[in-house]
Amino acid sequence: MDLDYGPEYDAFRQEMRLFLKMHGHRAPTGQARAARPSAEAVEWQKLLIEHGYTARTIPRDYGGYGSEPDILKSRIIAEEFSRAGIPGGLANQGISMLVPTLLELGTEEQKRQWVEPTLKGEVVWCQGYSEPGAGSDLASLKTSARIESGEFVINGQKIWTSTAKQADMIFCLVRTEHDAPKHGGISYLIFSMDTPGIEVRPLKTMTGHAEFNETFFSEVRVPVGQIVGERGQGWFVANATLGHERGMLGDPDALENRFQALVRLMKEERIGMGRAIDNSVLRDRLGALQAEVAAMKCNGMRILSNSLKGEPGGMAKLIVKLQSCELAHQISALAIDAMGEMGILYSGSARERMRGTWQWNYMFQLGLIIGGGTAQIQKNIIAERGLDMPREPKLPKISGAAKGTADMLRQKQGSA
Amino acid sequence: MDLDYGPEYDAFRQEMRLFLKMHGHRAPTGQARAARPSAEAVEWQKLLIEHGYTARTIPRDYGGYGSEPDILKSRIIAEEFSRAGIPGGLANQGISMLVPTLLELGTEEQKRQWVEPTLKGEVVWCQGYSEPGAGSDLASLKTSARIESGEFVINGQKIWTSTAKQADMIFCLVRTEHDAPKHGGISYLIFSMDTPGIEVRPLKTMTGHAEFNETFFSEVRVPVGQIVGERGQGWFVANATLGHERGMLGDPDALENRFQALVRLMKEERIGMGRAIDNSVLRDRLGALQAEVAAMKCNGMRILSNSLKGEPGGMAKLIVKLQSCELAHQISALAIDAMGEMGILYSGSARERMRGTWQWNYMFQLGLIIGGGTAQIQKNIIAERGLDMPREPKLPKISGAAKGTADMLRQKQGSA
Amino acid sequence: MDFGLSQEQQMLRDAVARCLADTCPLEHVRECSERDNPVSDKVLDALQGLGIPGMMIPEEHGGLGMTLLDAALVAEQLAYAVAPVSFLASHVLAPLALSEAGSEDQKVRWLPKIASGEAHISVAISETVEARDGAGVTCRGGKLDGTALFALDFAGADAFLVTDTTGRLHLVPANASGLEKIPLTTIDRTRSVGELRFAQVTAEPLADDSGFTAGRLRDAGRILLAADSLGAGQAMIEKAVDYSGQREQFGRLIGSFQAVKHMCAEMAAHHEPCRSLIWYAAYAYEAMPEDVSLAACQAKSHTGDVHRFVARTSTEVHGGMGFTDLVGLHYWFKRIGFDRQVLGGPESARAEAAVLQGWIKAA
Amino acid sequence: MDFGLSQEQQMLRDAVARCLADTCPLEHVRECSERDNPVSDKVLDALQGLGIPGMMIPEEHGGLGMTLLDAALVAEQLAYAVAPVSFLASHVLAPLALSEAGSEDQKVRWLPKIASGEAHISVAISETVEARDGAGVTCRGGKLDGTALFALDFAGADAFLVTDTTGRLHLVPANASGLEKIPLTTIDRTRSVGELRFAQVTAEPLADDSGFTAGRLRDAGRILLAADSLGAGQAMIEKAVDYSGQREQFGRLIGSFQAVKHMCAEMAAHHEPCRSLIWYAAYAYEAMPEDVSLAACQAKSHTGDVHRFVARTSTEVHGGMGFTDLVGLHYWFKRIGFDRQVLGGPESARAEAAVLQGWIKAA
Repeated sequence: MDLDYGPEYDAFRQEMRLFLKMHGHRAPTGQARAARPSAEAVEWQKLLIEHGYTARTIPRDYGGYGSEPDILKSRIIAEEFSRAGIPGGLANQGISMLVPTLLELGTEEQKRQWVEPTLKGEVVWCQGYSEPGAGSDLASLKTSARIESGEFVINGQKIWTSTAKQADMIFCLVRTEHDAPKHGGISYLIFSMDTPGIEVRPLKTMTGHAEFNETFFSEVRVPVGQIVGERGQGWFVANATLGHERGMLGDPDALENRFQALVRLMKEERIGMGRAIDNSVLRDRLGALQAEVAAMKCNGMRILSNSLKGEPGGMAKLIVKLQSCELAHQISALAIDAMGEMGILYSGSARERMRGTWQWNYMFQLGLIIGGGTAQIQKNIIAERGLDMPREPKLPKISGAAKGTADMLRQKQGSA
Repeated sequence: MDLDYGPEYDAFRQEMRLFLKMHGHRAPTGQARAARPSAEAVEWQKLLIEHGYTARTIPRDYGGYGSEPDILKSRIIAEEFSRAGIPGGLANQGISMLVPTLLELGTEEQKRQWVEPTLKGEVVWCQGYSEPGAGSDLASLKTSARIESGEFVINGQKIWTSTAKQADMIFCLVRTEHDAPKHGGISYLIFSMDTPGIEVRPLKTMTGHAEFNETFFSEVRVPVGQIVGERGQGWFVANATLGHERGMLGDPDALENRFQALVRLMKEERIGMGRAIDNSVLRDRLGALQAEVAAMKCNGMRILSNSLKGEPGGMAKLIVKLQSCELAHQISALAIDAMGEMGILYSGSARERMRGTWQWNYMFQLGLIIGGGTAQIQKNIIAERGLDMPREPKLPKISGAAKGTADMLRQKQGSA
Repeated sequence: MDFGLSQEQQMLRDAVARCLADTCPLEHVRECSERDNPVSDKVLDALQGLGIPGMMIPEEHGGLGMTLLDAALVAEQLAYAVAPVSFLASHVLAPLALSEAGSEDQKVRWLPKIASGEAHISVAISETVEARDGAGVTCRGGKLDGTALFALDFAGADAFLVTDTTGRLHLVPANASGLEKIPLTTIDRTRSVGELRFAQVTAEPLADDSGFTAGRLRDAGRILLAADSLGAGQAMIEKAVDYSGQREQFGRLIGSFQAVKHMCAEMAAHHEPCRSLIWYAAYAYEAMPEDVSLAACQAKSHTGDVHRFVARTSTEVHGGMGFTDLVGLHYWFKRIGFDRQVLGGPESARAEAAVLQGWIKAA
Repeated sequence: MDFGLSQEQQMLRDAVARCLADTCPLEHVRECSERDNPVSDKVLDALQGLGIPGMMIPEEHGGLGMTLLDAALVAEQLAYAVAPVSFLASHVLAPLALSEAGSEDQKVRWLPKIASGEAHISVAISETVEARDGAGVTCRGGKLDGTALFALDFAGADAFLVTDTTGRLHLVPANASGLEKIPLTTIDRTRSVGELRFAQVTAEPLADDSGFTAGRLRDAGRILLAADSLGAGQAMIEKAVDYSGQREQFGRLIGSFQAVKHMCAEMAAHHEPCRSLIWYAAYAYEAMPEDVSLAACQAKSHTGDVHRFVARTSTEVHGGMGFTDLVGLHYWFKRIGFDRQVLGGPESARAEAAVLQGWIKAA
């Protein structure tokens, strides 16, 4: 156990602090980084790549900084951006999911064509995985492509395509092998969002905002070369990047930042004679959340150390998504309670606190608990992969409409 | 909505209060009522039967009071015993489970032979249902009986036979039809605990006490006439009485009494400058439990009213066991916390509170959450019977040793 | 002895349910909730046909003279349909306040008009629950000054009933000079709430200067908010069960997965006793006034916790679909979120319950 | 930077685990726990072979001079085996107190004897956590009067370290005149606890009169109790998973039921981060002393809650068998119950954490 980073890393940290001090004023605001980055955000991104504060390990040939992987330096970079309250490199789905996939499984031509413009914010991507009928059971997706004169012809519908409105390109899972078993019939295609036959409709969520879209494909024609990996291998191509997404949701720095915002709120918000934090019942909940945040931060350091030593993340890693999303949701829940009646105010109201973000967070974080593998799926994974518990016994396949089979299922059958 | 009982019932209540005032001193102490009732307890039982304060609706021919069923009077009786802190009629498994079964399904001879002595505490019964391998899945029980010269010959083992050490008789489920499906192969037998081949071993629980026993049968011979109902019908015979047991576990008066004991404890127990109840965090938990107890009391009145009107208990009734057992457990948990370090003291220690019963309760109530249908079974019932949700799909039967099948089960199979 | 609803109450409940099923489909809720004033005249008119606006008004003033339990049943149905109408303040609290503490003149002036749907009064009693910096209304020489937060059934109100810092209620016409009305935007777009600012506003006090009436309104308000959560929770549980009986994943109805079944069972197990607790509290309002404050605190705090759990769990059962606007599940979710906080969250109501029982002295 | 165990620490942990697996099977625990003094000489001897009794004692006094993180690893293993030995007070807190605040003479007199297993000191610092009516020890003119509750590692102690009402520590030989020793029976029969009554008992004070040392002991004690819960929780999770992989009901391994899997997953998901939190707190004891009190409160309160859940859930997974004495699951259950309350329950530790951070002023 040694929480010092040692002189090399301390120097790196100092260097980065100096950089942030000198250049931090050039960073874009949070809003400007969303989806289609502003000119300001693109400039900032380029500056960060030059200095190795983002795209750090991506080869220079493809527009990155070209450094060896160094988990500690990556960690220091994340910590220092967070500490300074300055946005780091672009973190869209193209960069976090497509780029690693191409680097690992793309052709040389694909890498040359797409990695650099993606890193530089010139090409914006969206993700086409989930479908209305394929959520938890993603592999049952139905959007299909047939081959016709050297082109995939795509029909179907995707959901949760978050930046589809702004995107230039999409990376998309479609069923190409109709006779293969469900995981083996999927291909991973990349194509332009300007291709004829694509329609994007904003998807409003419970928050009242349209943070996502639905995307419809009707006879969308894509050259057969625009596939990543082999035909029928798309499930496995995508899985590497799903791992990246899961990692993002459990950032302990983000939890800590939210928790600190809650502490500030509870010190400011007054009801009756005292501040919210003077109420011992609310304060006890605050303390309980703080201990959980501390535990997740320590858990994060442990995962980091394991990576450094090349050891697997194990149980410590498997539980991150489940615990972090729940904790973030509970932090927002306490914030709402601490505001008392003011807790119901929403964005745009008179007297709202922090622009109504606590209620927005409370709802959006419930979405995160559900998205990217529901809490129930997470528990299955922890039990089966982490604890090596038996899988559910295999069932005879159900075919036909759900309604018809319901009665068939209602046979007397114990279920512990 | 009318919480007045009306003049007839008010008179009944007054009459009973008068009875308790005049005769209450003759009631046995709690201890004296356990298992084999003391002479004092038997006298008290007889007095109560004479006045119709127990065995109220059991026909006079079989030793009861012979009154028409009157749910309100039964309720008043329970309330008044509880209010006066005086024990009511005997409440052993013979009276609560066997007697109703015999009255419904026994032969005339069986009724005449067993009901009266059971009511009067002269014959003590124990229950032989669960087995080490048949708990939640009770119908898979393996204790078997073959027929040989007009007798059932029983071999096997029962567990949780609470009063087996003191019992004269047992009512017992055994597998008699070996080729029938599992629910259809069981018979309900009654026989003497003095029959040769029966061995009773005390079963110590986590509390450190032996509240239960294990009972072993080795070539135990029972005349074929000592069956209740038909051969192979034992599962259905037993189910009527299981309902009675479930009802007993959710008594809202018992919850209220425990809750009031907790309030007293928290007013007496002092830590630092104040009483436990002065600690707002503990007090908030106390208030939350109180609201739950109040809700369960109201829920109980609602079930009672439904019965009065001949309406089914519905969801209000289905949830009683799950919620009441959990609530009782949580009441004990708060009591332990309210005592701080003193909370770990156990029976027989210096400085213990209430003879260590809070920790005993905490553990025993966990046993009640598990026993008589685990919380998981209760949730299945609520979902399937109460909400009409689909049952688990039927699986191919597993045979062979568990260990061998485990690998077979570990096929890749999603499980929402 | 009957712990349950009378035939008349069941008929009332069913009539309101039918009326709302006919006039207030989700699409209508959606339209109304996008407006500044969400109140649906169509739904209000239909409810008028059942006499709902006058249900709490004595017969001699043109109403039906019903009980708080009746009102709780209506509140439950309104929430079940997430009906965008004024009710809690306008048609329960205001009539109760005027009936219990109004002058004969005030009654005659307002009650018949409320019963007929011609007028409605918004009620602002938040200050008796949560004193806030910069809020609070003082009364000197018959003039009100200060700020009252969370006036309920705010939009379109013809008058406001507001408590001053002593707990006395005052009646202020909506067009009073010196009164500023600021709408507040909350998560729940089916109900209207606002803030009132008073600068030397002339007001009529109600007779009671003991704070007793404000306390009665708080009790009644809490019970009805609990009933509102009950109705919203009922809808959310039914929707979860329905959805899980239709949606397939992994080749099975998701409702056949034990995890989903247990989520639904836990919702039902917590939800069902709330119904009885609310009935009891509402019944106590008239029948056992000495018990009602405690019962109201319990009903409010317990449903607040239970239905936060129900709202979240039902959404989870719906998966991604529950998070979208498509099925509109969030209307119920937000209704429950609103009910939890207004007139005091669970911790606050429990703190009050502790004082009521003498567990501790008032702070 | 390395957030993890060194090779030496892993070896220590494994050596202790092996030693306990060899010498301390459940049957042995059962025998010991039925005696008045549960301490197992056999297990203690085996631990002596690894130098455990002297692990926290500086090398110049015959010990191994190890860190609190090492001690936490040992505590975890002791709980994993529900080992009936003295450790927390006798071999961690007492050596720490003497090393940090003892006189040279006190160190020379006691530390080598503790390291060699010839003597052990019980520690009673409860009063610094929970002041109780009728308890508390005063010191006047070098004489102690009063009562100290919850002396840990009580049975067979050669001396006691006890705090007076100012927080100063005093060393009292077990045979001191005027000292009465009353054993207490707790749910956990694998550890020994007692009460001390003082009537004009002569005692040696430790040098520090600021209460600082008692605070350090409280921090260390809380961290080790958390580590104890961690070890017991680990055992209970493993046992639940094992049992559910062997037990069949309804023709299936119960571990294949989603409800059972999710119970196990929830236990693991809450349990695993506790490990890291405890490592951090233990490491902070020496490396970041300004942070340790807060970290100790967090580790103690969080494991207290998490492992109460684990203890209960593992028992439920075991069904009726978990409730019996047969599989002995309750030894771990009770160990966790003990750890939760001793040196302050979760609420109490969180209240202290709030003061430490200046969220509120001390009461």
